[in-house]
Amino acid sequence: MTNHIPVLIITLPLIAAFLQPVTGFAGFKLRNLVIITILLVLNGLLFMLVPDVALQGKTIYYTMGASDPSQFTQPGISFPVRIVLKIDSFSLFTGIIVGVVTLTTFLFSTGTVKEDKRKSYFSTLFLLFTAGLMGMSFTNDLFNFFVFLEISSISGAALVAYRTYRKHAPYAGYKYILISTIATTFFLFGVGICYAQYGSFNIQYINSVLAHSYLDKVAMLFIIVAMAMKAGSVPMHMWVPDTYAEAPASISAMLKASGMVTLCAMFRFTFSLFGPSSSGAGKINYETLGWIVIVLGVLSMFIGVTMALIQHDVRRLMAFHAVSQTGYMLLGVGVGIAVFAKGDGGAAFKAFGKMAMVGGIFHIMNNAFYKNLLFLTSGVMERRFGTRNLNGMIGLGHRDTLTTVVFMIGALAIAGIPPFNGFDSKLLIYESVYKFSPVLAIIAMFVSVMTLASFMKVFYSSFMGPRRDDLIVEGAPLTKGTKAGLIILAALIILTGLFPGIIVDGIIEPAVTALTQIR
Amino acid sequence: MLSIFLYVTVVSLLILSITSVIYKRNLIKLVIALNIAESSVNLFFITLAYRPDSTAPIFTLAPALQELRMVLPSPQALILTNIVIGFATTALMLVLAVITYKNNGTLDIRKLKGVEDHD
Amino acid sequence: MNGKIIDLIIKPEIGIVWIPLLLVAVFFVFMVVFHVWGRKFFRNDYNENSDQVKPYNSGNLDEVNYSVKSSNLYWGFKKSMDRYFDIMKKFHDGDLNNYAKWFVIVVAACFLLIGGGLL
Amino acid sequence: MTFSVVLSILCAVILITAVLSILFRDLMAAVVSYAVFGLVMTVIYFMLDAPDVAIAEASIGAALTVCIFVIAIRMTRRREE
Amino acid sequence: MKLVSLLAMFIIAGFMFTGIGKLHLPGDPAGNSNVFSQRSSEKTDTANISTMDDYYLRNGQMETGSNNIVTSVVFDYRGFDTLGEAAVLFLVVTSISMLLFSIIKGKDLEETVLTDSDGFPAGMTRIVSIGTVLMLPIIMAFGAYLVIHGHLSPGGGFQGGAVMATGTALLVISSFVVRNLQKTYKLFSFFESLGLTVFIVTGFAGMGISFLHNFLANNDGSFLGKVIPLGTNPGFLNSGGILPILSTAVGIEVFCGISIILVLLSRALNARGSQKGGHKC
Repeated sequence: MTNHIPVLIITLPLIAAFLQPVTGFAGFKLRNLVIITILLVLNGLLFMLVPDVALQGKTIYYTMGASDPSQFTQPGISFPVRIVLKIDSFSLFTGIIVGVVTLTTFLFSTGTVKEDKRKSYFSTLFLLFTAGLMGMSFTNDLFNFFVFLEISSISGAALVAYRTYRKHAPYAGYKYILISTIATTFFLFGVGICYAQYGSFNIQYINSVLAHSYLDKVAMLFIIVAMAMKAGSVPMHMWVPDTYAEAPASISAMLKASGMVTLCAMFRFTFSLFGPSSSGAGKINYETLGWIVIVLGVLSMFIGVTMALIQHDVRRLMAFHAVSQTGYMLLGVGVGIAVFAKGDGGAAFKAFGKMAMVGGIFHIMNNAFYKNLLFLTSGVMERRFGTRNLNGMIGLGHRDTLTTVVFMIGALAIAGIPPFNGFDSKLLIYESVYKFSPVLAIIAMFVSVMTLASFMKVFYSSFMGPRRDDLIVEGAPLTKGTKAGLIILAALIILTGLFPGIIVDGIIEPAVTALTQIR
Repeated sequence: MLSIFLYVTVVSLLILSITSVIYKRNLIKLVIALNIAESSVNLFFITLAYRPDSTAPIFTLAPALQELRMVLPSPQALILTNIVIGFATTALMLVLAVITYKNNGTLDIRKLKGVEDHD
Repeated sequence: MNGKIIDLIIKPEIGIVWIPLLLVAVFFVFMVVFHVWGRKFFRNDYNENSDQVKPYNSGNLDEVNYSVKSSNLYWGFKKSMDRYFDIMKKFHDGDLNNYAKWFVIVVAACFLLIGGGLL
Repeated sequence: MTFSVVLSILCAVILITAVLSILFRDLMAAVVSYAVFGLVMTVIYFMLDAPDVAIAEASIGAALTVCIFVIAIRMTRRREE
Repeated sequence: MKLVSLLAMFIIAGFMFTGIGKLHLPGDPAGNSNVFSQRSSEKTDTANISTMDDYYLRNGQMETGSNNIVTSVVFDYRGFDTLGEAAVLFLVVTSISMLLFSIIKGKDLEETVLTDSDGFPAGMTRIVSIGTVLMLPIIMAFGAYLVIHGHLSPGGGFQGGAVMATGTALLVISSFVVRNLQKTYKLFSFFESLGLTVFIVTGFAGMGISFLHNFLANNDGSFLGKVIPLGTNPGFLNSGGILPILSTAVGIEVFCGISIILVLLSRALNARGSQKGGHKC
């Protein structure tokens, strides 16, 4: 049964969602319990994969419907014919992020999203969102990736527009689905061009016969820019603040997770699909590709933070920070891309390129923890004061000690203060990027300072100040589920912060080696 | 010779739809534009799958020639999926546009700023 | 887990000596020493229940329930970069056409890179 | 020879109906021209030896999508302001 | 700023048109496309467009037992895409019912049928109503035919379900008001989940070997497992293995899903809560 794990991870949420309308009327307590157990089982299955995929560096294939699922191709033919799921340590890394984020976010949403007839739809869409993200991180097939990308986009758009009584929520959902449809159409065009050249949809097979022609560059361009748009890097990021601000708190956390899975998919496409293939010498100039990603990253960092500083809507402020943190990941991995196929036999990559990539990908995991924590705390703040305007929030610290402590942990982590996990990955990024080109590192540090400044603004104005019970709209204490979600995330932040060695050696280092195939 | 018209149609449909997404102001008009973009991608896949003087990939009552040539089946299978996904996205966007109209009373992009005033 | 727990703690090859347990221990030692010995050097005329506890409202002594509004923090920074923020606000104003336009501009820029032989 | 002539005529019809459905200010007329676009797409798919896709495009692309558009326009405004 | 985007469009158009020149034209015979040339032995010339597809054409009948290779690719070789696709449709139906039930509230759920003096639904003229009643069985029969003969003639779950859904569209357009939306919605959504669960359970049934494994095909004439003669044959109904089951499951799901969308949209059209701006056009 253990070699069926990849399929179980994707199909369990699907079957739970399909049965939802029929079992949805069995009372919401039982439904929440069922969904939480399913998400726990998902995490369990993922961590069962860690020993042999991450530590021994094995790659598990799973061919759908084949007589022997663990073989990449059928006996007797050299090209894959069916859909293949590929679990190497990088896709396992993405899966772990999705598993942790969905578990904590659903725990949080049991408390905040109010129970009514439409809540069973909310949990169905939530499960399908999880299945979409899991599928996107595991699949090795281009069109299968497109189908799961579409699942996560549509469920994200519907969940953004969940609160239809708000003035702008449906329009934010419309923006999200329009941007996603443009991105998926161009992505499908890239897939069509790849199919036109090599007759297959399998990422590994196409990379083995890649001829680096003009059309491959066009296909790479469409696929990577479409993924960058969905991940929210700067020139195409303007939908991020509008969508995250209107969505319920747990859904903006999930949207951030889908943005990061899209970012990981973008790195997988640059390395596994269009990487320097074994057959042809790489004519694609990875230096320029790296510099494109670096420019996107630096722009995201700077514009994200400067716009965040002047916001007075707490969710829009955090959305702009999501954009600026995406800039850090793009910068880290961009340096790796620029250097990994350099002519000097990998000396530069061994010197700082690999450390930059380790920093960038470690930052993806760290960001998954603390950015979701901040989105969830902004959900609590919005529920307490009924408004998202920072000027209307005073003295929350007196009432919710847990939220205050958790917000402090998240804010210090995002600003990169030593004991917390933001510092470890940012340090790796600063050191390696400094060796690549000092100006980028200086910009990164300046942006980190401004991140701290904007979160101090939020903390100062909404948590401190005198106790004002007249402003509190809803004083009910947080439910057990909400507290559990916040505490798990805070504990994860502190653990990864104090013992980064375990996480870097256990999951991040094998992920980078799996991605770049360079020891 | 014949495929040049098809590929030119595909590219011009895509350019037309992306230009109209940039310039048109009505939300429902944008949905029509995106439908045209999806149809152009479908046409692109089907022209890739076409082979001259060959039949559809169905063996029931296919012409019983010795040299039976058939069109490529896998792009057609994918376009089946893509058409239904295009329909699904259209339905969702239309419902969201209708509810936006119910909340804001207008479908014009310039009037629907969707963003409260900045700080 | 390859390697003993000690190796995990001391990781010289990532360039920094990172001993979290040591940091935590040093922190506690410092706090204990400060609490026991260092406090004598500071003023000890602070007592809990006098009016020293109340926040110092810069002179006006009547009970003032206010907190600095978050929008006028960093006003100096905002004032000095006004031109930059005006441009930025124009970009993020919720106009869907501009959002799609930027995607087209990035694709066109990358196409120029491909055409120029750089990519 | 006639095959490629007919196909190129249909491609021209496709482009015309697409441009018309974008330019019409009256949304109902735009949707009607989109229905013609879907119909001609079905004929093109059938000529390119793809009967499965032709049936799908006919039933979903031309019939159901247009039906949903009509209902959506009736719930909002007809003329594009 | 509008000029920059126009210029960008021209740049993209230019580069894509040059791309067309380099694209493989379907005119030239790609690979050895004679279907009979090599049965089930793999052909490994240079990677050109048709290696994978020629494998489907040559081995599709043997491995999946269905004559329509497109359906065998849709439901067997790339069955996981179709599962994802059915999930997309279920997803859109759930989100539309979630969004529209915020408009359709209270009194609108139990609407009595608006009929004119002698019992025909008001709204459209009587010709349309009678026409609908006469046309409905034909449409439903044709849709069911497409679903069941999916693996023999062109058609399959999606097309058949969509054709049957056009029947519902006909009912909705001829303003046939649903008697009790709550009961109709429950019925349709139950069948939709039933279709999807049958699909994924059939996928799990082959789990002994692998997900979506076609365990029913080609085992000497048992249920749906008839071994079909290769090449042109008149087509046998009990031949596709799990293909007919999956096709029927998807047909039910697509029909019920799209019917839910149409019924909810038409009810929201004249719900009390909706904006009075909705005009009669």
